[in-house]
Amino acid sequence: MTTAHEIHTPDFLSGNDVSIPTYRVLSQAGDLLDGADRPSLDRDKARRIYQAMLATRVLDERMMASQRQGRLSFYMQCTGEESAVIGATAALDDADMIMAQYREQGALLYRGFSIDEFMNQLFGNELDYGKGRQMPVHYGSRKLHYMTISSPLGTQIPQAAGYAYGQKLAGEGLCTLVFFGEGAASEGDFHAGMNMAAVHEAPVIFFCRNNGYAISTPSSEQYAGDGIAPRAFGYGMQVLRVDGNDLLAVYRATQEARRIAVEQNKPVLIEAMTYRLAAHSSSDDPSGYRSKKEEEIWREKDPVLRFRHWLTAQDWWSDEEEKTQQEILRRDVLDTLKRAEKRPPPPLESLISDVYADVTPALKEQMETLTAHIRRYPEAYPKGARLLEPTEDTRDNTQGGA
Amino acid sequence: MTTAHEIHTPDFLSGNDVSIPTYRVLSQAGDLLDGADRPSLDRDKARRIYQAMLATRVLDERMMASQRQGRLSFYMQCTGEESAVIGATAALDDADMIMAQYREQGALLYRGFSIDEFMNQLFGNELDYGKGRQMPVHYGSRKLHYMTISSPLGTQIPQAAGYAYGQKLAGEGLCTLVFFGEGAASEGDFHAGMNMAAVHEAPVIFFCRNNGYAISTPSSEQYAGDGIAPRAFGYGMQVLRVDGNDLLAVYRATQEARRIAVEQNKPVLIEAMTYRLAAHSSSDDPSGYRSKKEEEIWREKDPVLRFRHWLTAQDWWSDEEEKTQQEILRRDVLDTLKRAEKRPPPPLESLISDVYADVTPALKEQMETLTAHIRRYPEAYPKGARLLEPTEDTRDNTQGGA
Amino acid sequence: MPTRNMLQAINQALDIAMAEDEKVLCFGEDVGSFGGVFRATSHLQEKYGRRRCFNTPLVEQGIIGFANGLAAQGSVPVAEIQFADYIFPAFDQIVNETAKFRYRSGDLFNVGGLTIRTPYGGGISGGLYHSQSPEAYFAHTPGLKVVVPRNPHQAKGLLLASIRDPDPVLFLEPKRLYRASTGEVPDEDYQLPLGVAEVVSEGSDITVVGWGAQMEVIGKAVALAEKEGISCEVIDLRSILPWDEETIAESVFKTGRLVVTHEAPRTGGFAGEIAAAIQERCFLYLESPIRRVTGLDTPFPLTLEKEYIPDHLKVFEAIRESMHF
Amino acid sequence: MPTRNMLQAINQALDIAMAEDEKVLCFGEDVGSFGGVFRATSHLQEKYGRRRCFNTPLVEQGIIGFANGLAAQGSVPVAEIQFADYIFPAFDQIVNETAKFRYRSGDLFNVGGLTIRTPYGGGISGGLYHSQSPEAYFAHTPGLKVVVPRNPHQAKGLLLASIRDPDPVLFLEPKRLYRASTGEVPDEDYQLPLGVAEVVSEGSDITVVGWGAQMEVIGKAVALAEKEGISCEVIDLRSILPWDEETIAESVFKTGRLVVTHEAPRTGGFAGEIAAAIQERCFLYLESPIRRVTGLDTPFPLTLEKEYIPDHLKVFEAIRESMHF
Ligand SMILES: Cc1ncc(C[n+]2csc(CCOP(=O)(O)OP(=O)(O)O)c2C)c(N)n1
Ligand SMILES: Cc1ncc(C[n+]2csc(CCOP(=O)(O)OP(=O)(O)O)c2C)c(N)n1
Ligand SMILES: [Mg+2]
Ligand SMILES: [Mg+2]
Repeated sequence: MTTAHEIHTPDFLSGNDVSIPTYRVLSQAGDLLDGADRPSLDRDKARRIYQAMLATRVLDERMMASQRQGRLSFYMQCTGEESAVIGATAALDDADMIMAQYREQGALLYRGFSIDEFMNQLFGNELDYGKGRQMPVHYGSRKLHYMTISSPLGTQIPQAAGYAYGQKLAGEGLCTLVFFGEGAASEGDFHAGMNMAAVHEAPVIFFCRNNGYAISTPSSEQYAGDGIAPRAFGYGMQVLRVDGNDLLAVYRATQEARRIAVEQNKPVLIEAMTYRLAAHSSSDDPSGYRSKKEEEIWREKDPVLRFRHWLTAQDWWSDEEEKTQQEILRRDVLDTLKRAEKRPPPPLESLISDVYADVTPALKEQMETLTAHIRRYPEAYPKGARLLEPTEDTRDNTQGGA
Repeated sequence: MTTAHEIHTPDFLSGNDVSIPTYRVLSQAGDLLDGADRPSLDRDKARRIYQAMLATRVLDERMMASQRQGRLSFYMQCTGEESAVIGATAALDDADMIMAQYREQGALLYRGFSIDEFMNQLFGNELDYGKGRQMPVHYGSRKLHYMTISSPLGTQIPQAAGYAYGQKLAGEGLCTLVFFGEGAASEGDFHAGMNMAAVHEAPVIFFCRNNGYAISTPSSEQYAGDGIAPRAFGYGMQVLRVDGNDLLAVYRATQEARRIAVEQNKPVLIEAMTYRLAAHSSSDDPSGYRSKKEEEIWREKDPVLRFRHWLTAQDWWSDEEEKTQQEILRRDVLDTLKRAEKRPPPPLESLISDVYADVTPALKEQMETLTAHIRRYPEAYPKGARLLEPTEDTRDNTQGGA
Repeated sequence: MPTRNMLQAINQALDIAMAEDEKVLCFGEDVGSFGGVFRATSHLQEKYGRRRCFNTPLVEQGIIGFANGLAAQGSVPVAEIQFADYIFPAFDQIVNETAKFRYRSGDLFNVGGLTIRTPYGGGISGGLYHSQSPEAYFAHTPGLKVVVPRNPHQAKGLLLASIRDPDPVLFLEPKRLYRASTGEVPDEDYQLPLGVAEVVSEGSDITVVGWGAQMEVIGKAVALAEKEGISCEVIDLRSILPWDEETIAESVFKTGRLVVTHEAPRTGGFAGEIAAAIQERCFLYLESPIRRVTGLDTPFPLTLEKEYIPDHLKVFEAIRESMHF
Repeated sequence: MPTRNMLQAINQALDIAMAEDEKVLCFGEDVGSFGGVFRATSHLQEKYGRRRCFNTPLVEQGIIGFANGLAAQGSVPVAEIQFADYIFPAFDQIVNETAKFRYRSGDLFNVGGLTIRTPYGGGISGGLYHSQSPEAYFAHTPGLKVVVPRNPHQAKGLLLASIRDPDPVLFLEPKRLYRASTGEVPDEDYQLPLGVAEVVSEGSDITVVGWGAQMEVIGKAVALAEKEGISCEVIDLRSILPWDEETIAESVFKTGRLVVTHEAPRTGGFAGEIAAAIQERCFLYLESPIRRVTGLDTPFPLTLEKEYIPDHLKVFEAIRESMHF
């Protein structure tokens, strides 16, 4: 396994010897850079991508505003990272598995998760596939091959290796793409997942969104090396660093990564250099740890605008369309939000279902005790009491499970 | 943090671009290789090193034989890795902390752990510093700055980062060297420890004994990259791969590493390529997973012999001395063994001491119940019953705590 | 019926499961060609190939993370953790992921196919890191099933049931009995139910409950008690989670007395849960306090292991004390 | 006396400890210049420098591993885990290392200087990953101390005691009370004892035991009970490990009735340990079964959190049932 050549003086190597370039295709003005190939991306697909980017922007804006109004408990924006997330997703087969961290709603929008579906999760109502158990933004969709988000960071990384290994055995030519932040890449699970995938040749794309921060912690306090990319060398894995705000670069890089993963059954690492333009979450205020000036610099590298410039230059998108589309999206989000926040909560039984495939006798008993208690104090548990009344319509809550 | 240059084609990098040479100083015949500097190692130190190597060999042989005779429950040999372990230790200040995995008894022999001290641990008797709580080979010595071995693999790696950080704050110019196998380097704790040390600039030397196997698992099923060394690049850490069977190379490499660690407050990685010539432990039979032929190849690279050749060439060691020394050591081991195996077990109270700094009331009560029970059935607990008798001499069991 | 030891029974269960369903995979440290350090997976790689039975890198959190992913994908992983003492690096993957996978996704995804096998327990001169009995940690984790067999016959039937169960199962193997416990084990495929305790022998004076290797200890204790004319009802809990409160309660309604024993430390051990539940359920029937016979509230020792262990004499004394309360 | 909330009390305790002893270090995710996501470590980096108060990389097993090493070296680390739900990646470092460090080395080395602070518990719309109460996992781990304060005054005195205690302490902070609980907190340095429960209010009919945020719930429940003429003795356990069996038992000898409540799931929760120990100790004094009021045996929900939580009405009902048994 190890290279053969010898040295006779104790010369330590430092990471500095290894220089990792960044792959870019588009200038900020939306022009192809010298030497860059025009990616094979047709009008329809390019528009599908852009529409997902736009939808992500609008959804994020509206929902953060709603959170500020107190209508929503919590929210997290993808703002600034739309190219990284949607570019990667667009390069996949729609049946490839995506295991995301939490800031990748763009991937869902690209794959066709409806605004309704978003809202039901955000409000944890009776139509939420997750049955109101997780905080907002913990989406999942079985039919869209998007693994339900889990809050503990990094856990999805070795899981992605396992999932992909199963895909390899199934032999259907599919792979898994796993998103994670440069912060989550510090977890032990990152090391575990990278190494397991490399040793067992799982077709998985490790996609790091290096957005410069993990909450308040800047990447300079997260790692001492040259980002996440050189870690691939430690696992014998191929790697590419890409400008994460350059949709065409991310798209092309991920296409190539997917080819390596699926054709060679080899895992691949992509590090997308980007920036979290918004706060970490609705609970966070970045002014405590970074400067407006720094944010400004990155605002000028807006990924959505950059791709729009390119689209416009292809004559595939117009200012008019932009305006109409934005309006439609805004209206759609607001209308849907109003519907979703009024919907009843999940049934009381959702407290005990899905812990096991079948409800255990002990849980059934605990539920009976709880039900009796709520009947005794209906005014103390308005939601619970309401749920005890029989409802007329039996709603279908299984679309995500198709 | 990241390098600036751009590329415009999606060219994935592979670890193969990074080639990691192996540092060697001595030929197997014990001659300095062309271009290799003669390390600054005087006669006394060289002899101290060699005597530790020899003692390790003899101790290992004798104790494995005793285990086979059923006198000892378990044993693990360092055989084949004496240069890696003792070369590294000799390059340190004797007050530097060593955190080992379990196969590094050579380090203790170099620092002066007595055969008595070894035997008391191996037999878990009343003089064992660890009070008969851990399996054989889990040595520790406070006075020799050798952290008590812990069976769970990899846990000592982030601990070493923390220990070294504390040393840095204390400002005494000391560092920590942490040993681990290439198997343990797969643990999440490895990633955690490397990254923590790099970010917080802890003066720690990460010393990987890459001996080709983790029990039955060959390194080819442990990692897919070029060994452990290139992982350093992912942490921005300096690294050197060294021929682990070459004492002078290990010694010189570790001296250099120590200089970087202590003078620059930077962690360093050393990967020593070596081979576990013996079974994993007394419970293991390597014929189930590797060939005699492979073992033979490595037996010819015997590190003890290689260093002895060099010493002899310096006229610092003779065949005669070898013979005498071996005999003395053998006798010493056997005599000490006989003493140690006859010594009484640790006091019954050792069952409940050291769980907390002070024995809790609950534990005191549990002890009383146990004592009463043993008094009821003295024949069923011969050790325990004996311990209940008051003993005349109060033995000193605190030497290791100096 | 052929006589087998527990390892052979486990090996046969794995063999049957792999032969029947190609989605079943076995992996872990040294599990591949070597067949595991205890040889529970012997010959499986030969028979089913390297893709279905393999060594993993030495990283428990990776083994279980990988297994969680495989199970979510629809495979049926049987992951081995070499010693239960080394399961803790995987604690997050088990407690936060395995156990909550179905719940958090509203059943869109689940890892029900997962079985984690691991040898646990003392009595093998293993000291504090090769002797632990961690069942109580997992018993506090809704979403998991925790199963412990007491002999080869039980091991085969419970392991086959665990592999096929729609929920993730932690299967704790009493390693002291791996070769020491032998018995008749049918060659056929059979399953024993999860979540159901077994009344191993009926009695009228006192109920004695345990699991795994402790059942052997109970056997000896009860023999001593019977000599003194005490009639013991012996129950093997078999499943720690979910546990069969019903069967224990029924027995205590009859006997009015209960002793529970395990090797793990007393405080926070699973005997506490049983005592708490049963005192509530059987309050008016109890004729003496529920007694626990457990390890001390310390790590597991080595030289003084025999003194530490809740052996048959300690269980016997507890039975006696309970009778003479 | 100045009025402070719990975060301010904790911040002040850390400040006092760092000012007094330069070996005291505070670190964790976002703990540095930002002062922690809850701001418990505000201004400490400013005051004591980056070497003594700093951000760590995002790796809990690394934080505790690093802290174990520091403590073994003689430093006094106060490590923060951002949410108790994220302590599990560090479970091995805590359970196999922190807890067993002194024991396994025969006291050659110890990590007694270590304190791990972490916010726990529900009631903040956090769902299953920002609401867990993991005390029972750690209570089954001899070698650890586990401490939970109920209000700002307690938080300051118990945290100072924990930092200075010669054993490693897991300090669980009820995050629902961080800003909600305010009270008088002296500016001076003071300590409250570890391992000692506090009788918060005396009563004669029934004993009600809890810890942390649950003490507020008990307060409300008891107020309802007192209205019905039930005299409650309220005990804050404060230390989960080692726990003060004596104080609870003394109280139950007097009242003959016991209700224990916690947010964590029932099965394997620490109320089980208390019930098991007390039924044994106070068997002849108990007039009704010991009742547990706990979370359901499920992960923590979100939308139906209010229904899930063991609130004052549930505790009140348990008191009532116990009285009318
Ligand atoms: C195991 C774990 N530890 C801590 C947290 C709390 N936490 C949530 S997000 C976050 C920062 C993540 O940063 P990064 O991975 O860079 O992703 P980004 O938010 O920048 O997209 C932290 C510390 C968590 N969710 N899980
Ligand atoms: C966390 C953990 N997992 C598994 C084991 C069991 N085990 C003991 S040694 C060993 C192999 C270690 O291999 P390596 O690190 O290469 O060291 P070597 O034995 O080759 O010196 C294993 C798997 C353990 N002790 N700890
Ligand atoms: Mg980030
Ligand atoms: Mg090795």
